[in-house]
This record gives sequence, structure tokens and C-alpha cells, in this order.
Amino acid sequence: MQTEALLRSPDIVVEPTLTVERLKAYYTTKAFGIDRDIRAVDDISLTVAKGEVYGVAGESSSGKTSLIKTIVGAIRPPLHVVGGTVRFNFGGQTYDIYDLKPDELQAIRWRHLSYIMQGSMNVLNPVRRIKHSFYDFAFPHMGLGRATFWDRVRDHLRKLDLDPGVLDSYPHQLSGGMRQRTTIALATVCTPEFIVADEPTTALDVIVQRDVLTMLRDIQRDLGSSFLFVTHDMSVHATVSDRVGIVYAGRLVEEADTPTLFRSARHPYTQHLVASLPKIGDTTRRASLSGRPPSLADPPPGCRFHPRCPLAMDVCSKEVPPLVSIAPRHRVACFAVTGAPS
Amino acid sequence: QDISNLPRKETVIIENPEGTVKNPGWFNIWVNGGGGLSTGLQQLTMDTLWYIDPDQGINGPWYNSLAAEKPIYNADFSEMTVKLRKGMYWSDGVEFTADDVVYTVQTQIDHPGMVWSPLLAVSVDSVKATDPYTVVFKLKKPNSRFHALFTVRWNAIWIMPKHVFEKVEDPLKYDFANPISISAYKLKNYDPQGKWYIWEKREDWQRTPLGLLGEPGPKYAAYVDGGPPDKKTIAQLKHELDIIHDNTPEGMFTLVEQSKSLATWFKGFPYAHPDPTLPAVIFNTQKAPFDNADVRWALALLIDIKAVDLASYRGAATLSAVGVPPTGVAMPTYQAPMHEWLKTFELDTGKSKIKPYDPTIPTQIADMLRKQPKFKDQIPTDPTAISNQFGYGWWKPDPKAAGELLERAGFKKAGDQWMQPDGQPFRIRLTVEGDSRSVFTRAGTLITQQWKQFGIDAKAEPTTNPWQPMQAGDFDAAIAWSVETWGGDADLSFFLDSWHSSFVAKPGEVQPARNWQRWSSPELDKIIEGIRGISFDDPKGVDYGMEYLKLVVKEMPTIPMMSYNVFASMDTTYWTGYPTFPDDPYTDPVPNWGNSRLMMVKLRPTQP
Amino acid sequence: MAAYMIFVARRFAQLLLVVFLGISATFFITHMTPVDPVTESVTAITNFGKSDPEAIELMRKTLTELYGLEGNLFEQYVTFWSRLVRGDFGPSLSAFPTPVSQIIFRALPWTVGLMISATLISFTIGNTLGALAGYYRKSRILKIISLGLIGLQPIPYYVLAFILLILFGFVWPVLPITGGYEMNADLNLSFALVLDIIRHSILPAMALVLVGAGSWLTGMRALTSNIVTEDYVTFAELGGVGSTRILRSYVVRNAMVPQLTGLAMSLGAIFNGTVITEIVFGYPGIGTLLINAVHAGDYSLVLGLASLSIIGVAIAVFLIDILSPLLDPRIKAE
Amino acid sequence: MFTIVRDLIRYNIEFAVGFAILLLLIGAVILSFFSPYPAADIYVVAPDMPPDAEFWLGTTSRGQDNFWQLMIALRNTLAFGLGVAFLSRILSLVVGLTAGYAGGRVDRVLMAINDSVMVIPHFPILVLFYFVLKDDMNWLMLVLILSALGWSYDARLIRSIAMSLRTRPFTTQSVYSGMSMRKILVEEHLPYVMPIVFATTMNNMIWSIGMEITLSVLGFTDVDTPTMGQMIYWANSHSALISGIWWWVAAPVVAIIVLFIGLFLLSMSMNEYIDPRSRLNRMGS
Amino acid sequence: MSLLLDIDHVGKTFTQGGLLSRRSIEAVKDISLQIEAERPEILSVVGESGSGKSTLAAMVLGQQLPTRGRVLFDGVDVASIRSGADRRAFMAKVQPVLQNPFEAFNPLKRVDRYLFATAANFMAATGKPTRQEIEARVDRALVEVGLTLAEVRGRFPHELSGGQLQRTAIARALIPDPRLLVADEPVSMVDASLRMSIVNLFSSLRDRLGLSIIYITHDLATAYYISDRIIIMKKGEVVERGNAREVLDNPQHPYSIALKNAVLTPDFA
Ligand SMILES: Nc1ncnc2c1ncn2[C@@H]1O[C@H](COP(=O)(O)OP(=O)(O)OP(=O)(O)O)[C@@H](O)[C@H]1O
Ligand SMILES: Nc1ncnc2c1ncn2[C@@H]1O[C@H](COP(=O)(O)OP(=O)(O)OP(=O)(O)O)[C@@H](O)[C@H]1O
Ligand SMILES: [Mg+2]
Ligand SMILES: [Mg+2]
Repeated sequence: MQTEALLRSPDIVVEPTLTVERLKAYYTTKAFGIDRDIRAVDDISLTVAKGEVYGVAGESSSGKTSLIKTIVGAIRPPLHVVGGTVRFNFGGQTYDIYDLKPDELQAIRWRHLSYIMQGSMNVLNPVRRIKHSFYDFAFPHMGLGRATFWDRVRDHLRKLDLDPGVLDSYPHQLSGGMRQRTTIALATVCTPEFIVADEPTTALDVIVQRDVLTMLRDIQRDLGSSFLFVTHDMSVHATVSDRVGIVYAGRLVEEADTPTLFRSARHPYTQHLVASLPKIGDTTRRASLSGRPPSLADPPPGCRFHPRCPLAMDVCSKEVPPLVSIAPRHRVACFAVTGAPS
Repeated sequence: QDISNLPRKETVIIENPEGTVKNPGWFNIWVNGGGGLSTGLQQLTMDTLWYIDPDQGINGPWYNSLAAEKPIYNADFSEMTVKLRKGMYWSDGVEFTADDVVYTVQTQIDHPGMVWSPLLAVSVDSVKATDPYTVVFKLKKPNSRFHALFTVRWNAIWIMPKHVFEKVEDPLKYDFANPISISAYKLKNYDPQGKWYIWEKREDWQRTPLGLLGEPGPKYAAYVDGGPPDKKTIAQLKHELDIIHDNTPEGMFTLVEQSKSLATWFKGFPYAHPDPTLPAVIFNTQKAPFDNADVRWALALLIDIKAVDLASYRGAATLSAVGVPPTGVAMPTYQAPMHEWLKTFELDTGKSKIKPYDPTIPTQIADMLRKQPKFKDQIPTDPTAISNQFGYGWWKPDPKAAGELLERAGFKKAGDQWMQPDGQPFRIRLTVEGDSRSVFTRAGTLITQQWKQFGIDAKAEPTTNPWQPMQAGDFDAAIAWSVETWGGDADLSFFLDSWHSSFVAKPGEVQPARNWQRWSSPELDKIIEGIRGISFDDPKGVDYGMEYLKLVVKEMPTIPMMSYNVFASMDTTYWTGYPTFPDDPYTDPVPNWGNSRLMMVKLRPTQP
Repeated sequence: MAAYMIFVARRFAQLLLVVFLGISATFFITHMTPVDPVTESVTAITNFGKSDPEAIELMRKTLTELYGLEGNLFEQYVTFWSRLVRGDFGPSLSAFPTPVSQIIFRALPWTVGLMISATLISFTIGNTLGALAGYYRKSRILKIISLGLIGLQPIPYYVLAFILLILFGFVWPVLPITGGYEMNADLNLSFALVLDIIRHSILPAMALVLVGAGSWLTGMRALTSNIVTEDYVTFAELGGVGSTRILRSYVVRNAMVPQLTGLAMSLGAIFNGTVITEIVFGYPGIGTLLINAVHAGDYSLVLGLASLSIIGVAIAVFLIDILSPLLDPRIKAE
Repeated sequence: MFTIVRDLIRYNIEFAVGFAILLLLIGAVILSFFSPYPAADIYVVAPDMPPDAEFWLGTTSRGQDNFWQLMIALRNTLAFGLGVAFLSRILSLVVGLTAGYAGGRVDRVLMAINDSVMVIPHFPILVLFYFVLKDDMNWLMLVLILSALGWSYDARLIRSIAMSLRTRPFTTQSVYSGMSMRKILVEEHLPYVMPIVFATTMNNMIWSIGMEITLSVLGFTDVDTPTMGQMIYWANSHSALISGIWWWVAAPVVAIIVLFIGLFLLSMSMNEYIDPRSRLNRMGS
Repeated sequence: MSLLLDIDHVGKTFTQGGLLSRRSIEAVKDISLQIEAERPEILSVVGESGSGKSTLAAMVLGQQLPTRGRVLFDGVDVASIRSGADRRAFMAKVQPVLQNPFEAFNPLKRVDRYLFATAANFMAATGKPTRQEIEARVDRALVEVGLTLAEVRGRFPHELSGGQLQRTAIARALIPDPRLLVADEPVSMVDASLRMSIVNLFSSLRDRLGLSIIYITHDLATAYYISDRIIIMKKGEVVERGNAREVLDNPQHPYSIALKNAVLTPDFA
């Protein structure tokens, strides 16, 4: 509880910095006769307000990484965007990610939009010292003289409780936590307005994880940036995110403010996620979900959760439930909640 | 572009077949120290008492070089007296005297390890200068051919400059870095990497035996590493290499076709010079079944020499059915009379009597070649020219007779395969010299193919160095030569003496050089002893020679095939005067011979 | 630092062991050769001249004694090592009494000079093109150049060398076709000499580069196309780092470690390509020496040359081993 | 298997070309058994004939039909290259996998041997072997010797992969399933090093065939077995390059180039097939 | 009372060759720990990264030999196991469960191969088992974890979900009828939704089969949820040990307290 209070941002300005509309992105594997689409992002719409921390949760392979790769325009074949738009609003100006020329996109990167990749243990060039990465990534964006630039970098590191000595280290000389923090420092040194982080704390131990989360939160508060934050760990979302969207098999199935989501989730999948979280001091038996996650190449028709859903109805296997607002800032996609279509 | 900074018109560039010399700064020719021999060193700066040219020579094949006259033996050949020329000078201005000769002999005897030390040590009892121009050798045992040691065929014992070597502590370790010359040229420069040597005409060239024959034409003579045959050919087409030592037959044909300024020994086919060496199929006669003359004859009768000739020399061979090379003085002296004798020679196979000799083979080859448009005009029609260029004749292939001979030797044919008397398949491994003499490999491959077709398990085995297995007796048969003659002199002792049975090694032991076939015969011993007992210029020598030739026809210890044809050629852009047959066959055109120094005297600039 | 020194010392001990084993193996192999240096010398001496069987026997005995070949194999082995540790390869047998080292070191600079420059040039060309081809996978020109170089690579070196020689020495005679410098050259160091040497080295070097560059190219291309999929490259691309910089500091820099190991190996093994160069272009060097020595059964010289090569490769590997922790900070000195 | 090949041919132009070349080679190999002339026999046809309808690739100066010589030489060279590649791959696999998996003393001993082999200069040793073995230096022997020399560098590569495989959890799983070391190496680890084995096979073949040619040109091999090297040797000893018999040299050279381009394309596309990362790269383009 | 596992003052030192600094790391310092044969239990080992948990597990499994002290299993010193037969007998009693189910199976091989191999290798005591015996044993083990052979047979790892894979891995470990499972972070790579099914499986295995399980984890919540005893490690030492619920409800050592505080609790209820 204290943690929550400590970490939670007090006020949320309601002006979307990011607007995602009907976004679809598929992995198309055409070669060798196996002709198929993996619908990793399937018709997702969401907005992120200025200064908001938006969390994306969902089990492994549900398409979280694909979603945010699409959002930041980091797509590589075979992933490609099939439909929808991604618009950022930086300083009153709108940038449509898939309408920009490569050099325009290059220009907003890092300056306005930073991306901390999943598995960021390996994102630093292993054979060069860390300062070179800072120089390569940030120097062209900051328009500062060399000396001022390095002063700024050192200040930034100190602010994040990192010894500026890390600049002279090689990545492998740092522990996992340090490396993750350095990557975060690298992603934030240009004070971007929008930060995207994919599983920044997975594979860190609890104490380090807490440090890193605190640091992220501090940065976010300092810069007033928006955060798009992906992890499968619900307890992290509980701690960090202002609002959480639950992704199941490439679709957004529920979205609500964090407390709402944890207290009164409506989608059966979300309910299950919340209910299965063990807590210290609580030994009541937790049920586990049967079945296995659907294949995105050949997802079940209708609601993708229906084969595992305790509340499944006939219609669920035939029609796709739309994401419907059932309360202010609470959307859910489930016929059992919103009622079957007539 | 120029390949040197020498005045091209005054320089003759000659291939040295030794290629790259391993230890280029070593000029002490009396010690085998890795230096080159035919870098020009032995041709242009060395000299000794006499020369016998493989061909006609300038005033006859015999030339008294540092000696003033022929050797003088006492009655029982145990003493040889030499009269020396006067007025011959070393290139450093010191006069050549009898002391140099005595010193040469004595130093070598005193230093085992020097090249000619053993030869001298086993023959010379004592050597003395009775006056500055007379040397007397006392021999350990009578030796009617002792002078041969000092008579250049390819080389001989070269005379050492006493005044240089006597100052040296150990002549075995002395590199003779500034070679003092007793001939018309002296060292100008050499490549420390061993690729070229440049010799310059001495100002006092008249004071040398070579100079006595006339003024040498080229001011400079460069002996160079010619590289692989194709490259030599290219270099000669570019006029960058005046004399090629030896080429592939095809390289020679290419030159003939493309060069407008080529001189060769024979003007037409086969162009090459027949060396006084006799490539033959040499049997290891100590090894069964090659100890049986019937087997050897059978194998000879299985060879279709026309095919072998075409395969090895593309027809450019000079054939010989008898045991002397078909070249030089041997043609009138031995080949022609033997030709007549062979026409009537009969061979008894046990079942039938055949006349194996076919005198028409050279004509057949000439006719065949004439059909090829490339060579049409170059093939002689005159019978003498055909004999000179293609040889007199050879054995007719006769598989039937061969089979009968084998049967007489106890062989049996089982299916397609001939079996030895002991029941084992008849297997022959024919050792051939691989990369350096590809014509031998070609010939060997074809011969074994012919044997194989007859049902013998035969295979050619190329070896880089056939002398090794031949010395060790570790072979069935080989293509190589064990016959070498003077070329310009009819005396056969040059090789024949070492065929005496006393020199034949026991099986398994190392055979001293020459009689690779390890053949011993009381009749041959008698011939050899006869030759030993007469003087080298005794006309009886030729009679002994004929006896030898008839003997080896009957016994066939080796199957003589042809002369070793050397595809030497000269580009005449800068120089003329190359020896050619029959116009002016004054010397062997192959430039690594010591005798080839005569070319220097004959070469004249083409362009003024 | 101390740890590094221990590591270096350990590697050095390993180097010594490897050199010892390698040279010993070569010693015994060379001494197994049926070619007897004495017989060889005797043949060389008597091949063309008058020979007398009795004298030849005497010569054989004398030479055996002179060349010091009387002891048994083990004794010779001990002598060999006791000399070698003093840096002495003994006298050459086919060029007795000239020391092997003198013969080798006369030719060595040429081989080393030509092979090192040719290797470095093909390394540079091959790796540059390979990196570009791996990074810009769609480029047509690069594809064609790569395929061209890869196609040249298997052409037998002898044939390629000869074609070059015919092209540039005969058809369009712009380059000298033989030797390391012109005949009768003044070998005192001068500008003209250097020019002359360079002119003579162009053809042989070109032949070596043409066949060598292809293999560097394939290696580098493969490495590069692996490295471009690494996270740190993707991250740098997303970070807006310029593509030249990515290619240079991220891709090539990471690929260099294995390539440099390969470079060290091929520099150490300069023997292998040199023989045919020397034969075709008449270039000075140790290749011809080796063939000569083998033909002549000159074990001393063969051993000298082989040992040199073994030491060369071993040292190259050693250097790369001790330098690679500095090149690639991830590699730990174990 | 069949469908994979079919799809590879359809979607991967490199593979298709490589595969076509492979078929061509196989065709040549099969054809070579139907040669009307024994391989080593000479003067069976008129020499020096340029290519025409009767002699597709002309005839050699040794009176052999160049086409049939080439077919037989291709077969022998392929067998030679594959033989060396196969044997040396086995050596490097055994050493590399064992050293990487076993670690410790085994690793040290194996690597000491490995490094000693690595530093031995190939060329002098081959030339020496030729002298030591003389007549026994036949084609099979050369395969054995080259195999014995050509494995060490690749063994090191394989070892480095094996070392990381050893720490992979599935190795532990296999150990606790009671599998023997041999079984783990052969069945669990081997598939992972196959890509590198493929890739090194090509280099190894270039190396061994190149060595064979070099040795042949220098006259250090068995002249009775027609191979690419032997063809060039004979062509060279008949000065074919300068006497205008170009087809005699061109045939083996073109064949070798085609052979290697084929091998190269195959190994490249196989690698892409095996390594999903580069496969995915391609599909985007 | 006999001890199933007796970890007796065990220590493990690694020498790590840094390039410029060679240092030795005491991964485990003097740890003693016993599990009684008669009382099956789940023993949780928690602690920060690098505290030596995995090293301890490796020593129990005989993969690493202790530098100091002894590990006795059923009274036999693990270090004294030499022969293949001894090793096999040991492995029949102690089996591992690995961290990442996706990594624990060779992606190029079918999953069932490990099951059949284990059965074939560890049933050998009763003579060479027939195909049917093997399949029966495998099926029984799979049923134990809530799967059947029919579901698993012929499948490749990528065809199974993480939970299925992890359960298959556990089933494999059960085939030799082991006494002890060593599970090094068996759920840290598994989704929240699957995590509980594995953890629940552990407690049911203990209850039904009488298996002891060493459960290594970062996750204090699941440790609290299933374990009987817990030890908390820091820098190779045990800082606190005891009944799991007691220790976690009321940690004493400062490090244990910090650890507990770092746990993020989704406490909105
Ligand atoms: N390069 C690719 N090619 C083809 N399919 C891919 C590729 N990358 C991911 N996928 C597939 O897309 C789907 C979504 O993957 P994604 O990485 O977005 O999941 P995630 O939710 O981030 O999972 P995790 O929690 O494991 O990171 C998965 O089924 C995955 O197999
Ligand atoms: N094979 C090894 N060689 C050298 N050091 C090692 C080795 N294995 C482990 N270590 C070191 O021993 C210490 C303890 O490692 P261990 O893996 O046991 O920790 P852990 O508690 O399992 O950590 P984690 O929670 O990250 O899995 C670490 O500092 C580690 O670096
Ligand atoms: Mg992800
Ligand atoms: Mg661990």
C-alpha cells in the first residue's frame, strides 16, 4: 500500500499524446509453402494521455511486443502493418508514424520518442564502451557542444543514482540491473516526451526490480513524459501503471484504471489473472486456467478466449465481441458482460 | 619493356635450366655447395685440358683447350703426360701454369668431400709438374681413359686457380665469391636471389683457350631462370629470352608457328637436338622375371614405338633400336652399320623365328606427320634426312611372338591376364620421372597402356627423382638412360666401363651410378676389358662397340627407344650464329653444356 | 594485470608445447623420407660427368661423414634440438656447408613482403565488400561483385596466375612477368629500386588478391548478416544512429574478432600460397627453396623452413590469443 | 523432405540455381560411368581437336575425349573433395563436440593436439608425405592426409558451440534422462552444429581441391586418376595454354567454378533455411 | 531418524578469471541443511540474484562438487560417485526441474524422446523393459501431472504450451520414482496464468507421492503459498531459516525484511 502511494503519479492530464486506431499488424510468413499470417496485433485502438503510464499486460506470445513495436514504428519484416493508424502529438504537432519519411522519423526518435527494447540486456554494443553508445545515440539529437554534452550526460546519470564511471565500462562488466538502468538512462537522456518500455524488469530479482521501477517512476515524474509500459507481471502493473490494457491473443480484451482493474475486472480472463496472484499471508488455493494459449496463426473464431472461458456461450464462438465502454475509462470485450448481440 | 639495364644488343640472354639457384653466392664449383653450375660458370669461366664436342666442334670434335696437345700415355697406360698451352692467363692477370693443374689434383685428393676428390683419389698415385708447362700423372693402376676426367663432355674436372685457393684456409668452406676466370668471360653481377647471372667478356679474352677460337660476340651473357615452359615460350616470343634450354614439344611447335625469328637445330621437324643420351626402358635385371631375356624381349615386342613417339614427343623423336644414342658421330659409326645388321637379325621365340626389326618405321612416322597440315612442309622426304631426324628403325610390334616368348619363360595366360611361372599375376611398375621430364611420363604411360592391353598388370609411376629408386634397386623397370656417349667421339668407354660386372651391386644394395639395370654378363666384361686395353683413339674401339651393340640386342637388358631430344631454340632478333644441322652443327645447341661456350665465338649481332 | 601476465605466461607455455610437438612431428616425417641427401649429392655430382663406381662408393662414404649423418635417428634428433635452441638450423645438406639460416633468410623477406601485402590487401578488400554485401543485402552491384569474387576464388591459382601473366605480360605488355626486380638491378636501396620492386610485385600480388579476397568476402558476409540481426544493431537503428556509423562501429567492429583470428592464421601460414607464385612469376622466395630442398632430401633445410612456418603460425595464434581479450572485451582470459 | 526441397526451389532462387548445378553434377557423375574410353588410356581419339559435334569439348593433346575426361575427373574430384570434407568433418566433430562437452582435462588434451595440428604447415607436410610415401601416395592416401590436416580449425569452432550447448538446460535434461555422452553428442548436440558443418564443408572442399590442384600442377600426385588437378597437370605439361588447346584448360576451370558456385549457393540457402533469422530477413524482401 | 539429504557445512568457491583481475568468488559459504527421509517436504530457497541458490542446487544434483564440506544423499557422499552405475542409481533418486520449460527441451527433437529415454534407462533394474512397459510408465507419470501420453506423443516443444512443457518436464523427472526433486526457479519464466498450476502440482506431488522438493525461487509469494520450510540466502550464506509461513510473516533478519518489502503487492482489495 505504501509502495502504491509512493509510486503513483498524482494527477493525470487528459490530452492524448498517443492515439492508436484500429491497428493491425501481422507477421506474414510466405516462404517455403507455409503461407500464413500471424495476427499478432489485431484491431487494437487505444490512447495514452500526456503524463500517463499506460500498462499493457497479457501472457507470453499474446502480441504485446508486436503491439508496441508497431506503435514505435520498429517493424521489420516479416511484421508489417495491415491497417490502422498510430499518431503522436508532440508539442502540439501531430506525427503519423506511418506517414513520416524515414528521416523525419529518425528526427523524432530519441528526441521525443524513446524505446527500451525487450531483452535490453543485449542492446548495448558489446565491444565498445558505454560512452560511445551515449555519443552515437544522443549527441546528434541534443545539439550541444561536446563538453556540455558530456556534462549533461553525467548529470543525468547522477540524477538516476548511477555512477558516471559506467560510461567507461563495457556492457558485460555491469550486472544485469546496472545494465538495465544504463539502458534506461540512455533512453531518457534526451528527455523524450514519450517512453516505451518492453518488459524492463523481467529477469531481474525482486530487489533490483524494485530499484528499476522506482527509477522509471522518478524519471516519468521529472520529465512529465508519457509511458507505455509492457509486462506480463500483474503485480508490476499494480505498482506502476495508471491504466492497464489486457491483451489476449492479439486483441485488447479489457482496459481500465489500475485500481478498477484489480478490484472489479469484468472480463473472465482478467478476473482469472487477478485471482491467481498469490500473496504473502494468503494461502488460499489458487485455481489455474485450463487449456493453452491459442495459436495466432490459426486463432479460434469469435472470441479468442472462448475455448478456455468458464462463461462461454454459443455466440462467443461465432462473433468477435467488440470492445465496449461499460463505465468511464473502463472498456471490455465480452458478450457475457456487454450482452450478446441481437 | 626492358628486363634489364644492360645494352640489349650486346647481351645474349640464355636460359639456365637449374632455375633458381639455391645458394647463389656459391661459385666454388669444386665443392657441391648449392651454387649453380650452368649459370655460365662452367660454360664461360671454367676451363680444363681437353674438350670433345657432342657434335662437330669448330675444328673437329676434339679440342686441346688448356692442354697443348692430346694426352701422352706410356705403354701400359700407368702414366699420362700433359703438355700445357703457354700464354693463358687468369682473369686477374696471373698466368696459368702446370702448378695450377697439380694444385687442382692434389687439393682434391687432400680434401675428401670435394667433387672430384674420389675420382682422383682412386686413380692418381702422384702428380708432378716437370716444368711450368708439363704435368705428369702417375696412376695407381693402368687406365687408358684417365684423360677423360679432364675432357669436357658436359663438364670435367675444372682447373683451380692455385693462387686464389692456396690462400684459403679450408677450400671446402670457401665460396669463391669472386670467381677468377680462365675463360673469355668473367662475372659481372648476379642475383642474390639466384635468378640471373651476368658475365662480361674479358678485355684480354685472347689470352684464353676460348679466345684462341675467335672473338666472342656478346659483350654480356646473362643466364636466367626461365620459369615453366609456357613462360619461356612467351618470353622468347617477346624477344626477352634468346636461347631456351629445353621446352615441351608443344611449346616448340608454338614457337615455330608464331615466331618469325626462330632458329632450331633441325630446321624442320623435330627441331630438337638429339642429346647423346639414350632414354630406354631399363629393367631391374636382378629381379625376376626381368632377369630373363625372353621376358625383356617380349616386353619390347609389345611396344608400338610409333604411338610412343607420338605420345611423348608428338612424333619429334629420333628413334634408336640399338644401345647408342642416334646422334653425332654415332650415326655413321654405329647406327648405319647396325641398321644393315638388324635387317637380317632373327629372333627365335621357341615356336617360330621372326625378324623383329622394321626399318620402315621412321618413314611411316614421317608420312603420318606429313598429313598434319601444321607440319606438312617441315617433314623431310629425303631418306638420309629422315634417318638423321627420325632414326633408322625400330622393332615391329609382335604380340604373337611376345606371347610365345613369355610362354617359353614359363608364363601362362589365365583369361585376359598373364601369370608368372609362380602363379602370380605379371605385374610391372614402370618408374618414370614425373614433372621435370614430362616426355618420359608420357612415354611411360603409353607403354604401360600397351602392356596392359596385352594382359599385363602394368602401371606408370611418376617419381620426381627416379635416380633414387634406381640406385637402390627398388624398381621393376624405369624410363631413364644408362647410356651416354661423347657424341662427337666413337669411344664408348664413357658409360660402358661402369657396366663391368665388378661394379654391379648385390640385390638390396645401392648400385653405383650408370648400370641401373644391374646387368652383368661375362661377354660384356670381355668387351669392356678389351676396350680398357686399347687407346681411346684406337680404331679397334669401334669394333668392340659393335660387339657390345649386338650383344645388347640379343640380351635386351634395356629397351633403347630414342635419343633424349632437347627442344632448345633461339630467337634471332639480336643474335645469329646458333648451331644448326646440317648447315653448321658446330656444337650442341643446348646451353647448359660446358661445350656450349663455342656458341659465344659464333654468335654475331643481328642488328648493326 | 598480474592475472593477465599469468594468462600470457600460460599461453606462452602452450605456444612452446605446440611448437615443440609440431617441429618434432616434422622432424620425424622428414627423416622418414626415402630420399637420401648423400645419394642426391652423388647424383648431382655424377649426373653428367664421367663416373667411376669405385670412386662413387668413396664419395658416398665421405659425404655421409661430412654431413654428419652417421648417428641414429634419436641422436640426430637430440643434436637438432640442441642446435635449434641456439637458433641454429645447422648446415644445409644440399648446399653444404652454408648454414640453413643463411639460405632461408636470404629469400624470406621476399615471401614475407609479398604475402603480407597481398594478404592485407585481400583482407581489406574482401572484408569491406563482405561487410557491405552483408549489410546492404539488396544491392545489385554488391551481389555481382561478390559473385564475381566468389567465382574467382576456386580458379586454380596456377591457371589464374598464368592468365594474368599472358594478359598483362604479353597481350597488353605493361607489367614485367618475371623476377622481383629487373636484371642487373642495383640492389642498393633507392627510389628507383623501390619502384622497380613494386612494379614487379603487382602481377603476383594481384593474382593472390584475386583468389584470396573471395574467402574473406564470404566469411565477412556471413558474419555481417548474422550481426545485423543482433539486438544491439536493431537498437542502434531505432536510436537513429546513422547507417555508416552502424556499419563501422557496430557491425564491422564486432565481426573483426573472428576475422582477425583468420588473418593471423593466414599471415602465419604464408607458405601455402607462395610456391606457385614463385614458379609462375619467377618471384624470389622460400617456396622454390622448399621444393628444391625436398627434392634434394635436404632435411636440414626442409626442417628449417617448416619450423619457421610452425613458429610463425604458432606465434600468430599466440598473439591473437593474448590480444583478443583486448579486442573483444567479452573474451575472458581463462 | 521432398516438399522442403520443392518449396526451396520455388521460393529461393539461389537454392534453385544451386540445386540445378547439383543435379548437373550428379548427372555428370552418373554419365562418367558410361564413358566409352577407359579413364587413363591415351591416344584413343585424334589429338588436339577443337570442340565440335563429335567431341563436344574437343580432344586433348593426349588423344583423349575432353568431355569424358571431364566427366570422370568431376566424379573423382567430387569424391575427393567430399571424402576429405567428410572425414575431416567427422574428426572435427568428434574432437570439437567431445572437447566442448567434456571440458576440463579432456578439453585441454584435445586442444593441445588440435593446436599442434593447426600450426603444422600444410604445404611442406604434403610435399614431404609425397616423398615419404612415394608410390603409395595415391589418391586415397591424399584424402586421408588432407583429412588429417584439415579438421583442426573447424574443431575449434565446433568446440565453442559445444561449450555453450553444454550449459543449455536441455543438456541437463538429457543427462538426467540417463542418456550416454555419445547419445547426447550425436543426437542432441550434433544438429546444432550442422549449419557450421555445412558452411565449413564448402571451404574445406575449396581448400582440398585447391591443394590437390596445386600438388598436381607440381607433379606430386598420382597421374593415373583423372581429376581436375590431373587435367590441368596434363594440359600444362602439354603447354595447352599457349599452344591454343584452350578447351583443355577451360573445361576443368569452368567446371570448378560452376561446382563451387553451386556449392556456395547451396550452402548459403541451406544456412538460411536452417537459421530462421536470415530466413525471415529474406521473406521481407 | 535417517536423513534423505544431509548438506554438511558445504562451501563452493569459483575462481573467476577476469582479464585484469582474477578473483575467487565464494558462491556458497558454509551451508548446512537436512531433509529427513520420513517427512517429505517442500523446502524453498529464496534470495537475491547471485546469492548461490543455483550453485547449491547444482551441488545437491551432483553437477558441481563442493570445495568444502559434504553432500550426503541417503548416507552416500555425492562426491564419491564415480562409476556410471552409481551415477545412474543416484539420478534415479534425485531429479531436476529446470527453469525455462521452453529451453528444457531440445527444440529440434520430440518431447516424448526424453520421457522414453528416462523410462528405458531407469527401469533397467528390472531387466530390459518392453516397449509397452515403458509406455505404461510414461503414461502413469504424465497422468500424475495431469497430462496423458496421447497429448504429448510425437509433439515438438513448440507445439506445447509452457505449462504443458513444464508439466511434461516434471513428469519426466517422476519416471525413475525419485525421492527428491530439485526445482531451480521452475515458474519464473512461466505466465502468471500457468504458474499456479505448476505450484499446485508440487504440493500435490508431495502429498500424494511423498516426494521432497527443493524449490528455488525469487518469488516470495509462491514460496509462502506452498513451502513447508524456507531458507533465505544472501551472498552464499543462509541469513534466516525456519517454517516458511513464520519466517515470511515475521522476518527477523534485515535482509529478509528488505526482501519482503521489495515484493510488489497488487493490494487493491
Ligand atoms: N519475427 C517473427 N516472425 C514470426 N512470428 C513472430 C515473430 N516474432 C513474434 N512472432 C509471433 O508473434 C506472436 C506475438 O509475439 P510477441 O513477441 O508480440 O509476444 P509477447 O506478448 O511480447 O510475448 P512475450 O511475453 O514472450 O514477450 C507470437 O505468436 C510469436 O510467435
Ligand atoms: N561456473 C561458475 N564459474 C564461476 N562463477 C560462478 C559459476 N557459477 C556461478 N558462479 C558465481 O557464483 C555466484 C552464485 O551464483 P548462483 O548462480 O548460484 O546464484 P543464484 O542465487 O542462483 O542467482 P540467480 O538468482 O541469478 O539465479 C555468482 O556470483 C556467480 O557469478
Ligand atoms: Mg514481448
Ligand atoms: Mg540461479
